Amino acid sequence: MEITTKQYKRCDLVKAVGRIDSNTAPELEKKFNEILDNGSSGVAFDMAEVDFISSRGLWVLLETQKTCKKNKGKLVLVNVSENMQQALDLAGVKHFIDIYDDLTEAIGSF
Amino acid sequence: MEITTKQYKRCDLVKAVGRIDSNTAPELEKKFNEILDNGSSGVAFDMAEVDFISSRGLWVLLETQKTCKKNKGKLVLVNVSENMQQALDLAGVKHFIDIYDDLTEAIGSF
Amino acid sequence: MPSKTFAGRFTSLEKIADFIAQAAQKAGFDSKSAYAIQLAVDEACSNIIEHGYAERENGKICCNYEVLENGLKIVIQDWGKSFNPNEVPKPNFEVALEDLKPRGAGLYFMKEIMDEVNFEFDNKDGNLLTMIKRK
Amino acid sequence: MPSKTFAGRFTSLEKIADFIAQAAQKAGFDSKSAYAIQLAVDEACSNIIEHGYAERENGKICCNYEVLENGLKIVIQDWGKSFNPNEVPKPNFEVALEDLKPRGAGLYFMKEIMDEVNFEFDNKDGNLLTMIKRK
Ligand SMILES: Nc1ncnc2c1ncn2[C@@H]1O[C@H](COP(=O)(O)OP(=O)(O)O)[C@@H](O)[C@H]1O
Ligand SMILES: Nc1ncnc2c1ncn2[C@@H]1O[C@H](COP(=O)(O)OP(=O)(O)O)[C@@H](O)[C@H]1O
Repeated sequence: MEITTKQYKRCDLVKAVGRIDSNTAPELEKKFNEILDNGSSGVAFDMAEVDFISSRGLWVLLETQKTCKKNKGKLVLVNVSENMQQALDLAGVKHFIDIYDDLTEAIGSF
Repeated sequence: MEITTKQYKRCDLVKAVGRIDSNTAPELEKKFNEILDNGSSGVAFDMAEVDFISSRGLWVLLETQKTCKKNKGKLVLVNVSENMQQALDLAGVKHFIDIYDDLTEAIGSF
Repeated sequence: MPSKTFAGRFTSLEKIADFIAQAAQKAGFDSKSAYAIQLAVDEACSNIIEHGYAERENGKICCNYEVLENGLKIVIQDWGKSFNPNEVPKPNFEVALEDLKPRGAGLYFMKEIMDEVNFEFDNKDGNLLTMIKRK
Repeated sequence: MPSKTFAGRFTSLEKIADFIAQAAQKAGFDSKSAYAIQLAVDEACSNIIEHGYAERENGKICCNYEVLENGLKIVIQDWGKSFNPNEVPKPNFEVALEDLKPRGAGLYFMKEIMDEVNFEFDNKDGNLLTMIKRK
């Protein structure tokens, strides 16, 4: 998995490429924690090039959201493909994390 | 000229299609003023489909920026083609208004 | 029955997914179902590595599949710790965010996705997890 | 000399631009220069309509052009008020935003874009503005 980040005025954009499974989820978790430790509490996660996410990956998203909310911010998801959506639906992720179709909408929501 | 608008959390996006000349600039001016009268002071102007702008149009942008700044906000431009850039350069617009290449960057700057 | 053996490590999960993707394709599943099947198998194998082998480095996971007339049967074999799947509670996602417990979705995903999920432990062939997805 | 007459109204500006775009293309200008020429002519005609005819509805603007060996000559004819272009101060863009005066860029743009800009007033053919753009 490759992870890139970009800072906007009110949020950090994180983009991952590849699989988020038990092998790679810790990397993603580390990246989110770095961002949150730096004082940000607004994170947009671009899933356009994520091609797999397991429950281990979903927990990383949900735990990240917990911390963001605690700090009066939020995590949002963007570019969630139909396959990823299936996994997200199994855990009812949409009840906890807003999902945007469009990057500009996601960034513009902060 | 057609004008569409869209609200993001921290700014309004205005998109114009067509020519901004002495004939049409007043419409654009009216739209900007409406937005500013509604209490917004953050405006992104998407010029991707503007195919002409005269000095009359540039003054609308500069006057809009004056009001935005007075209200602690800003106007930014996005998707300025090479032709539009020529006109902007003649009046040194870049000294007064930030120009972004990418809509997400523009929205993310508010 | 096509079969392939993998090292019981998290780095094998991607290779296992590729093997299962082939199986799902041979069985004629569409891309969405094929994805779901990979997810179920990933959860199963993640559990074997994490819990069954407790992340010891020398376990093996053997994946077998059989294309059925109307679906796909997958058998996953390991030689790690056994457990009682009936004692695993269903995760509750209908709680407030702060009350979510970050664990316990794997088995649930497997059961939601597959039409049959059956564990047999400690027989002479190790632990066998048989999952069937029908079309 | 190709020539076309337009009503002296702001709604003519787009049609004038189309006519000038053709001229620039015939003269072999690239798209960027063609755009600049249209801008200069738009500024000239906007001024005629706004100041020369003071937005009266019955003025005419006649646009003529000649493809030169190394460029394009445009002559714009009107029968409105005359003015002294030498008395128009150069606009100052090197000020703070709040000190910018929202007027007085048209003539400056014309001169910046075109290689020659020449006004003749009140001769028997009305006012003539001759502009030349060389390659
Ligand atoms: N292959 C296995 N070997 C041993 N224990 C397992 C195995 N699979 C699951 N378990 C037990 O069942 C529990 C629930 O598993 P699961 O639903 O996948 O959630 P998680 O792995 O996130 O805890 C695990 O915490 C573990 O105690
Ligand atoms: N065709 C014209 N007829 C009469 N007055 C003109 C004409 N063109 C320009 N002017 C005068 O010159 C001034 C400067 O013109 P210009 O540089 O185009 O700026 P603007 O039109 O924005 O004021 C005008 O305000 C007007 O007084």
